[in-house]
Amino acid sequence: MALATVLYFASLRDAAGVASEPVDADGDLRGLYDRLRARHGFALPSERLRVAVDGEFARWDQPVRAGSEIAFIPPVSGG
Amino acid sequence: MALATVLYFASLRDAAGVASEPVDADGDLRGLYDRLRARHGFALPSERLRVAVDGEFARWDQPVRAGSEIAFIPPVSGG
Amino acid sequence: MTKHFSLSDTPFDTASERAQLLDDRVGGFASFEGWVRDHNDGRAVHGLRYEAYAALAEAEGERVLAEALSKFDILDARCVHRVGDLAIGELAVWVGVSAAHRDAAFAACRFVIDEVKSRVPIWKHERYVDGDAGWLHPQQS
Amino acid sequence: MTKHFSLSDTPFDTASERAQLLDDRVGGFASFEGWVRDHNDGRAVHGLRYEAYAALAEAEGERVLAEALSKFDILDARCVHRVGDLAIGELAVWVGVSAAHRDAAFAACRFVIDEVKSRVPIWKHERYVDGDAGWLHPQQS
Repeated sequence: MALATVLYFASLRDAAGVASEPVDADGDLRGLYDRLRARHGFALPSERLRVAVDGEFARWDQPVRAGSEIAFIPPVSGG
Repeated sequence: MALATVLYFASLRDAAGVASEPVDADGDLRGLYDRLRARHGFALPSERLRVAVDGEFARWDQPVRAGSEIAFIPPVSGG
Repeated sequence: MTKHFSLSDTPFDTASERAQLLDDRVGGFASFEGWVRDHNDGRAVHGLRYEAYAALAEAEGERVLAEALSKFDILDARCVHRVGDLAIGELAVWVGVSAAHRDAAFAACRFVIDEVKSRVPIWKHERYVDGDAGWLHPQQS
Repeated sequence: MTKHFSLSDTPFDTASERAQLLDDRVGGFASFEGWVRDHNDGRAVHGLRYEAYAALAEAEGERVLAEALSKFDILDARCVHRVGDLAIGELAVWVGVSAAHRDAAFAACRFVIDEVKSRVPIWKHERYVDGDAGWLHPQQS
Protein backbone atom coordinates (compact mmCIF):
# COMPACT_ATOMS: atom_id res chain seq x y z
CA MET A 1 0.00 0.00 0.00
CA ALA A 2 1.15 3.57 -0.74
CA LEU A 3 2.57 5.55 2.16
CA ALA A 4 2.23 9.00 3.68
CA THR A 5 4.41 10.66 6.33
CA VAL A 6 3.18 11.80 9.74
CA LEU A 7 4.98 14.55 11.70
CA TYR A 8 4.73 14.70 15.50
CA PHE A 9 5.26 17.77 17.66
CA ALA A 10 5.41 18.51 21.37
CA SER A 11 3.61 15.95 23.57
CA LEU A 12 2.71 13.81 20.57
CA ARG A 13 6.36 13.43 19.64
CA ASP A 14 7.26 12.55 23.23
CA ALA A 15 4.52 9.89 23.30
CA ALA A 16 5.36 8.49 19.86
CA GLY A 17 9.09 8.53 20.59
CA VAL A 18 9.77 9.71 17.03
CA ALA A 19 9.43 13.04 15.17
CA SER A 20 7.93 11.37 12.11
CA GLU A 21 6.93 8.00 10.76
CA PRO A 22 5.56 6.47 7.55
CA VAL A 23 1.91 5.40 7.61
CA ASP A 24 -0.42 3.62 5.18
CA ALA A 25 -2.36 6.03 2.98
CA ASP A 26 -5.70 4.61 3.97
CA GLY A 27 -9.04 6.12 5.03
CA ASP A 28 -9.45 9.69 6.25
CA LEU A 29 -7.28 11.82 8.53
CA ARG A 30 -9.47 11.30 11.58
CA GLY A 31 -9.30 7.53 11.17
CA LEU A 32 -5.52 7.74 10.79
CA TYR A 33 -5.19 9.76 13.99
CA ASP A 34 -7.41 7.35 15.90
CA ARG A 35 -5.25 4.39 14.81
CA LEU A 36 -2.04 6.21 15.76
CA ARG A 37 -3.56 7.34 19.05
CA ALA A 38 -4.34 3.72 19.92
CA ARG A 39 -0.83 2.65 18.91
CA HIS A 40 1.10 5.36 20.78
CA GLY A 41 -1.27 6.15 23.63
CA PHE A 42 -1.77 9.83 22.77
CA ALA A 43 -3.72 11.54 25.56
CA LEU A 44 -5.49 14.09 23.35
CA PRO A 45 -8.61 13.18 21.33
CA SER A 46 -8.81 14.47 17.74
CA GLU A 47 -11.41 17.04 18.87
CA ARG A 48 -8.63 18.92 20.68
CA LEU A 49 -6.26 18.88 17.69
CA ARG A 50 -6.04 20.44 14.28
CA VAL A 51 -4.60 18.61 11.31
CA ALA A 52 -2.42 19.91 8.48
CA VAL A 53 -1.43 18.37 5.14
CA ASP A 54 1.66 19.52 3.26
CA GLY A 55 2.04 22.61 5.44
CA GLU A 56 -1.56 23.85 5.32
CA PHE A 57 -4.47 23.27 7.69
CA ALA A 58 -6.83 20.55 6.45
CA ARG A 59 -10.20 18.98 7.31
CA TRP A 60 -10.34 15.77 9.33
CA ASP A 61 -12.59 14.10 6.75
CA GLN A 62 -10.04 14.45 3.95
CA PRO A 63 -8.61 11.18 2.66
CA VAL A 64 -5.01 10.33 3.50
CA ARG A 65 -3.21 11.02 0.23
CA ALA A 66 -0.17 8.89 -0.77
CA GLY A 67 3.06 10.90 -0.59
CA SER A 68 1.53 13.64 1.57
CA GLU A 69 3.04 14.99 4.80
CA ILE A 70 0.51 15.05 7.63
CA ALA A 71 0.92 16.95 10.90
CA PHE A 72 -1.30 16.65 13.96
CA ILE A 73 -1.37 19.98 15.77
CA PRO A 74 -1.94 19.79 19.52
CA PRO A 75 -3.25 22.92 21.27
CA VAL A 76 -0.64 25.62 20.76
CA SER A 77 1.11 27.56 23.54
CA GLY A 78 3.33 30.17 21.93
CA GLY A 79 3.64 33.76 23.11
CA MET B 1 -3.08 96.27 47.43
CA ALA B 2 -1.18 92.97 47.81
CA LEU B 3 -0.11 91.21 44.64
CA ALA B 4 -0.18 87.70 43.21
CA THR B 5 1.62 86.38 40.11
CA VAL B 6 -0.12 84.95 37.05
CA LEU B 7 1.64 82.52 34.68
CA TYR B 8 0.60 82.25 31.05
CA PHE B 9 1.16 79.26 28.77
CA ALA B 10 0.61 78.46 25.10
CA SER B 11 -2.04 80.64 23.40
CA LEU B 12 -2.62 82.67 26.56
CA ARG B 13 1.05 83.70 26.65
CA ASP B 14 0.96 84.64 22.98
CA ALA B 15 -2.15 86.77 23.57
CA ALA B 16 -0.83 88.38 26.77
CA GLY B 17 2.60 88.97 25.23
CA VAL B 18 4.25 88.00 28.53
CA ALA B 19 4.88 84.70 30.35
CA SER B 20 3.84 86.15 33.72
CA GLU B 21 2.60 89.33 35.28
CA PRO B 22 1.73 90.68 38.72
CA VAL B 23 -1.98 91.11 39.49
CA ASP B 24 -3.97 92.53 42.40
CA ALA B 25 -4.95 89.86 44.94
CA ASP B 26 -8.62 90.68 44.75
CA GLY B 27 -11.81 88.60 44.42
CA ASP B 28 -11.84 84.99 43.28
CA LEU B 29 -9.89 83.21 40.54
CA ARG B 30 -12.75 83.27 38.05
CA GLY B 31 -13.16 87.02 38.47
CA LEU B 32 -9.40 87.47 38.00
CA TYR B 33 -9.44 85.45 34.78
CA ASP B 34 -12.40 87.40 33.45
CA ARG B 35 -10.60 90.72 34.10
CA LEU B 36 -7.42 89.44 32.42
CA ARG B 37 -9.40 88.00 29.52
CA ALA B 38 -10.98 91.41 28.91
CA ARG B 39 -7.57 93.11 29.14
CA HIS B 40 -5.66 90.70 26.84
CA GLY B 41 -8.43 89.46 24.57
CA PHE B 42 -8.08 85.74 25.46
CA ALA B 43 -10.27 83.67 23.15
CA LEU B 44 -11.05 80.91 25.66
CA PRO B 45 -13.76 81.33 28.33
CA SER B 46 -12.94 80.10 31.85
CA GLU B 47 -15.24 77.10 31.30
CA ARG B 48 -12.65 75.67 28.88
CA LEU B 49 -9.71 76.19 31.26
CA ARG B 50 -8.49 74.77 34.52
CA VAL B 51 -6.77 76.89 37.12
CA ALA B 52 -3.83 76.04 39.39
CA VAL B 53 -2.41 77.79 42.44
CA ASP B 54 1.17 77.24 43.57
CA GLY B 55 1.60 74.19 41.32
CA GLU B 56 -1.64 72.39 42.21
CA PHE B 57 -5.05 72.40 40.55
CA ALA B 58 -7.51 74.69 42.33
CA ARG B 59 -11.20 75.66 42.25
CA TRP B 60 -12.31 78.75 40.35
CA ASP B 61 -14.21 80.09 43.39
CA GLN B 62 -11.08 80.23 45.57
CA PRO B 63 -10.01 83.75 46.55
CA VAL B 64 -6.87 85.18 44.95
CA ARG B 65 -4.30 84.88 47.73
CA ALA B 66 -1.53 87.50 48.08
CA GLY B 67 1.86 86.06 47.17
CA SER B 68 0.41 83.06 45.36
CA GLU B 69 1.37 81.91 41.85
CA ILE B 70 -1.66 81.36 39.64
CA ALA B 71 -1.67 79.47 36.34
CA PHE B 72 -4.51 79.33 33.85
CA ILE B 73 -4.42 75.99 32.06
CA PRO B 74 -5.82 76.00 28.51
CA PRO B 75 -6.92 72.63 27.06
CA VAL B 76 -3.83 70.43 26.95
CA SER B 77 -2.45 68.76 23.83
CA GLY B 78 0.48 66.61 24.86
CA GLY B 79 1.12 63.12 23.54
CA MET C 1 10.15 58.04 45.89
CA THR C 2 10.80 56.47 42.47
CA LYS C 3 9.93 58.82 39.63
CA HIS C 4 7.55 57.26 37.13
CA PHE C 5 6.88 60.29 34.97
CA SER C 6 9.39 62.74 33.59
CA LEU C 7 9.77 65.53 31.08
CA SER C 8 12.80 65.53 28.82
CA ASP C 9 14.08 68.50 26.85
CA THR C 10 16.40 66.27 24.81
CA PRO C 11 15.87 62.99 22.89
CA PHE C 12 15.85 60.06 25.32
CA ASP C 13 16.75 56.41 25.03
CA THR C 14 13.72 54.11 25.23
CA ALA C 15 15.90 51.02 25.71
CA SER C 16 17.23 52.24 29.03
CA GLU C 17 13.73 53.27 30.13
CA ARG C 18 12.45 49.82 29.23
CA ALA C 19 15.34 48.09 31.01
CA GLN C 20 14.26 49.67 34.28
CA LEU C 21 10.86 47.96 34.02
CA LEU C 22 12.01 44.39 33.47
CA ASP C 23 12.63 41.73 36.09
CA ASP C 24 12.10 37.97 36.34
CA ARG C 25 8.41 38.30 37.23
CA VAL C 26 7.58 40.15 34.00
CA GLY C 27 5.62 38.09 31.49
CA GLY C 28 4.20 40.92 29.41
CA PHE C 29 5.53 44.33 28.51
CA ALA C 30 3.36 46.79 26.58
CA SER C 31 4.62 50.09 25.30
CA PHE C 32 3.35 53.02 23.32
CA GLU C 33 5.31 55.66 21.48
CA GLY C 34 3.93 58.88 20.04
CA TRP C 35 5.90 60.25 17.10
CA VAL C 36 5.75 63.57 15.29
CA ARG C 37 3.80 62.98 12.08
CA ASP C 38 4.17 64.89 8.85
CA HIS C 39 0.42 65.59 8.80
CA ASN C 40 -2.25 66.55 11.34
CA ASP C 41 -5.91 67.04 10.47
CA GLY C 42 -5.01 67.15 6.79
CA ARG C 43 -2.34 69.86 7.15
CA ALA C 44 1.32 69.25 6.28
CA VAL C 45 3.36 69.74 9.44
CA HIS C 46 6.92 71.07 9.37
CA GLY C 47 7.72 70.51 13.05
CA LEU C 48 6.38 71.26 16.47
CA ARG C 49 7.13 72.43 19.94
CA TYR C 50 5.87 71.07 23.24
CA GLU C 51 5.65 73.41 26.17
CA ALA C 52 4.81 72.27 29.70
CA TYR C 53 3.93 73.89 32.98
CA ALA C 54 6.74 71.77 34.32
CA ALA C 55 6.02 71.69 38.07
CA LEU C 56 2.36 70.81 37.62
CA ALA C 57 3.01 68.49 34.65
CA GLU C 58 5.43 66.43 36.71
CA ALA C 59 3.05 66.25 39.67
CA GLU C 60 0.04 65.38 37.51
CA GLY C 61 2.07 62.87 35.47
CA GLU C 62 3.13 61.12 38.69
CA ARG C 63 -0.54 60.98 39.75
CA VAL C 64 -1.50 59.34 36.44
CA LEU C 65 1.20 56.68 36.87
CA ALA C 66 0.27 56.13 40.53
CA GLU C 67 -3.35 55.62 39.47
CA ALA C 68 -2.26 53.10 36.83
CA LEU C 69 -0.20 51.20 39.41
CA SER C 70 -3.16 51.01 41.79
CA LYS C 71 -5.94 50.32 39.25
CA PHE C 72 -4.22 47.56 37.23
CA ASP C 73 -2.41 44.37 38.18
CA ILE C 74 0.93 45.55 36.84
CA LEU C 75 4.49 45.41 38.11
CA ASP C 76 5.81 48.80 37.01
CA ALA C 77 5.15 51.64 34.58
CA ARG C 78 6.93 54.72 33.31
CA CYS C 79 6.22 57.62 30.99
CA VAL C 80 8.57 60.19 29.48
CA HIS C 81 7.33 63.21 27.51
CA ARG C 82 9.51 65.47 25.38
CA VAL C 83 9.36 69.25 25.64
CA GLY C 84 10.92 71.82 23.32
CA ASP C 85 11.33 71.73 19.54
CA LEU C 86 10.79 68.43 17.71
CA ALA C 87 11.23 67.56 14.05
CA ILE C 88 9.09 65.17 11.98
CA GLY C 89 9.83 61.59 13.01
CA GLU C 90 11.03 62.44 16.52
CA LEU C 91 9.70 60.61 19.54
CA ALA C 92 7.32 62.81 21.53
CA VAL C 93 6.10 60.48 24.28
CA TRP C 94 6.90 56.99 25.51
CA VAL C 95 4.88 54.78 27.87
CA GLY C 96 6.08 51.38 29.11
CA VAL C 97 4.22 48.96 31.39
CA SER C 98 5.39 45.62 32.73
CA ALA C 99 3.07 42.98 34.19
CA ALA C 100 2.81 39.29 34.80
CA HIS C 101 0.09 39.05 32.13
CA ARG C 102 -0.69 40.93 28.94
CA ASP C 103 -4.27 42.01 29.73
CA ALA C 104 -3.16 44.32 32.52
CA ALA C 105 -0.11 45.53 30.60
CA PHE C 106 -2.20 46.63 27.60
CA ALA C 107 -4.97 48.20 29.69
CA ALA C 108 -2.58 50.17 31.88
CA CYS C 109 -0.52 51.35 28.91
CA ARG C 110 -3.64 52.65 27.21
CA PHE C 111 -4.83 54.29 30.43
CA VAL C 112 -1.54 56.12 30.91
CA ILE C 113 -1.32 57.59 27.41
CA ASP C 114 -5.01 58.60 27.46
CA GLU C 115 -4.75 60.29 30.85
CA VAL C 116 -1.45 62.00 30.05
CA LYS C 117 -2.95 63.40 26.86
CA SER C 118 -6.08 64.66 28.60
CA ARG C 119 -4.78 65.87 31.98
CA VAL C 120 -1.09 66.73 32.00
CA PRO C 121 -0.40 70.43 31.27
CA ILE C 122 1.62 70.09 28.08
CA TRP C 123 0.75 72.00 24.94
CA LYS C 124 1.63 71.37 21.33
CA HIS C 125 2.52 74.19 18.97
CA GLU C 126 2.49 73.07 15.33
CA ARG C 127 4.32 74.81 12.50
CA TYR C 128 2.74 74.05 9.15
CA VAL C 129 4.46 73.78 5.79
CA ASP C 130 2.28 76.66 4.50
CA GLY C 131 3.91 78.97 7.05
CA ASP C 132 1.01 79.07 9.49
CA ALA C 133 1.47 77.95 13.08
CA GLY C 134 -0.65 77.61 16.18
CA TRP C 135 -1.28 76.13 19.59
CA LEU C 136 -3.54 73.10 19.80
CA HIS C 137 -6.27 73.47 22.41
CA PRO C 138 -8.59 70.56 21.63
CA GLN C 139 -12.20 70.45 22.77
CA GLN C 140 -12.54 68.14 25.74
CA SER C 141 -13.77 64.78 24.47
CA MET D 1 6.44 39.90 -0.55
CA THR D 2 7.58 41.60 2.65
CA LYS D 3 7.78 39.21 5.57
CA HIS D 4 5.78 40.39 8.57
CA PHE D 5 6.15 37.31 10.78
CA SER D 6 9.29 35.35 11.52
CA LEU D 7 10.68 32.71 13.83
CA SER D 8 14.08 33.27 15.36
CA ASP D 9 16.26 30.62 16.92
CA THR D 10 18.55 33.23 18.45
CA PRO D 11 17.91 36.40 20.50
CA PHE D 12 16.87 39.24 18.20
CA ASP D 13 17.17 43.00 18.36
CA THR D 14 13.83 44.74 18.87
CA ALA D 15 15.28 48.16 17.97
CA SER D 16 16.02 47.10 14.42
CA GLU D 17 12.59 45.48 14.11
CA ARG D 18 10.98 48.69 15.34
CA ALA D 19 13.05 50.84 12.99
CA GLN D 20 11.55 49.04 10.01
CA LEU D 21 8.06 50.15 11.06
CA LEU D 22 8.69 53.87 11.39
CA ASP D 23 8.23 56.53 8.76
CA ASP D 24 7.03 60.13 8.69
CA ARG D 25 3.35 59.17 8.66
CA VAL D 26 3.58 57.28 11.96
CA GLY D 27 1.91 59.02 14.89
CA GLY D 28 1.48 56.02 17.18
CA PHE D 29 3.56 52.91 17.70
CA ALA D 30 2.32 50.16 20.01
CA SER D 31 4.37 47.15 20.92
CA PHE D 32 4.10 44.08 23.07
CA GLU D 33 6.85 41.85 24.38
CA GLY D 34 6.38 38.47 26.02
CA TRP D 35 9.18 37.51 28.42
CA VAL D 36 10.00 34.24 30.15
CA ARG D 37 8.73 34.56 33.72
CA ASP D 38 10.14 32.79 36.73
CA HIS D 39 6.67 31.45 37.60
CA ASN D 40 3.73 30.01 35.71
CA ASP D 41 0.49 28.91 37.36
CA GLY D 42 2.20 29.03 40.73
CA ARG D 43 5.13 26.81 39.76
CA ALA D 44 8.73 28.04 39.79
CA VAL D 45 10.07 27.85 36.24
CA HIS D 46 13.72 27.17 35.49
CA GLY D 47 13.58 27.76 31.74
CA LEU D 48 11.65 26.74 28.69
CA ARG D 49 11.80 25.66 25.12
CA TYR D 50 9.63 26.73 22.22
CA GLU D 51 9.16 24.34 19.34
CA ALA D 52 7.39 25.26 16.11
CA TYR D 53 6.09 23.46 13.08
CA ALA D 54 8.12 26.01 11.18
CA ALA D 55 6.59 25.91 7.69
CA LEU D 56 3.01 26.15 8.97
CA ALA D 57 3.90 28.59 11.78
CA GLU D 58 5.40 31.01 9.27
CA ALA D 59 2.45 30.72 6.91
CA GLU D 60 -0.12 31.10 9.70
CA GLY D 61 1.84 33.95 11.30
CA GLU D 62 1.86 35.79 7.96
CA ARG D 63 -1.92 35.28 7.75
CA VAL D 64 -2.38 36.81 11.22
CA LEU D 65 -0.34 39.87 10.24
CA ALA D 66 -2.14 40.18 6.90
CA GLU D 67 -5.48 40.09 8.76
CA ALA D 68 -4.27 42.81 11.13
CA LEU D 69 -3.19 44.98 8.21
CA SER D 70 -6.59 44.62 6.53
CA LYS D 71 -8.81 44.87 9.66
CA PHE D 72 -7.20 47.90 11.30
CA ASP D 73 -6.21 51.35 10.04
CA ILE D 74 -2.51 50.78 10.57
CA LEU D 75 0.60 51.49 8.53
CA ASP D 76 2.70 48.41 9.25
CA ALA D 77 3.09 45.54 11.71
CA ARG D 78 5.61 42.84 12.50
CA CYS D 79 5.94 39.91 14.87
CA VAL D 80 8.97 37.80 15.77
CA HIS D 81 8.73 34.65 17.90
CA ARG D 82 11.68 32.84 19.43
CA VAL D 83 12.12 29.07 19.14
CA GLY D 84 14.58 26.84 21.00
CA ASP D 85 15.80 27.08 24.59
CA LEU D 86 15.13 30.26 26.56
CA ALA D 87 16.22 31.27 30.05
CA ILE D 88 14.21 33.29 32.59
CA GLY D 89 14.09 36.93 31.49
CA GLU D 90 14.61 36.23 27.80
CA LEU D 91 12.35 37.76 25.19
CA ALA D 92 9.99 35.15 23.72
CA VAL D 93 7.81 37.19 21.37
CA TRP D 94 7.70 40.75 20.08
CA VAL D 95 4.87 42.52 18.25
CA GLY D 96 5.15 46.04 16.85
CA VAL D 97 2.45 48.07 15.09
CA SER D 98 2.70 51.54 13.58
CA ALA D 99 -0.29 53.70 12.73
CA ALA D 100 -1.32 57.30 12.26
CA HIS D 101 -3.37 57.14 15.46
CA ARG D 102 -3.09 55.20 18.71
CA ASP D 103 -6.52 53.50 18.72
CA ALA D 104 -5.68 51.37 15.71
CA ALA D 105 -2.12 50.73 16.88
CA PHE D 106 -3.28 49.36 20.25
CA ALA D 107 -6.13 47.30 18.80
CA ALA D 108 -3.98 45.71 16.10
CA CYS D 109 -1.13 44.96 18.50
CA ARG D 110 -3.54 43.20 20.84
CA PHE D 111 -5.12 41.30 17.93
CA VAL D 112 -1.75 40.05 16.69
CA ILE D 113 -0.51 38.70 20.02
CA ASP D 114 -3.89 37.08 20.78
CA GLU D 115 -4.11 35.40 17.37
CA VAL D 116 -0.47 34.30 17.38
CA LYS D 117 -0.96 32.71 20.80
CA SER D 118 -4.13 30.91 19.77
CA ARG D 119 -3.43 29.88 16.16
CA VAL D 120 0.26 29.65 15.31
CA PRO D 121 1.71 26.14 15.79
CA ILE D 122 4.31 26.88 18.45
CA TRP D 123 4.49 24.88 21.67
CA LYS D 124 6.03 25.74 25.01
CA HIS D 125 7.89 23.15 27.05
CA GLU D 126 8.49 24.31 30.62
CA ARG D 127 11.16 22.98 32.94
CA TYR D 128 10.28 23.50 36.58
CA VAL D 129 12.64 24.13 39.47
CA ASP D 130 11.31 20.96 41.15
CA GLY D 131 12.71 18.89 38.25
CA ASP D 132 9.39 18.27 36.52
CA ALA D 133 8.84 19.37 32.94
CA GLY D 134 6.07 19.28 30.39
CA TRP D 135 4.44 20.58 27.23
CA LEU D 136 1.70 23.17 27.60
CA HIS D 137 -1.45 22.28 25.64
CA PRO D 138 -3.99 24.76 26.98
CA GLN D 139 -7.73 24.23 26.67
CA GLN D 140 -9.13 26.43 23.90
CA SER D 141 -10.60 29.54 25.52
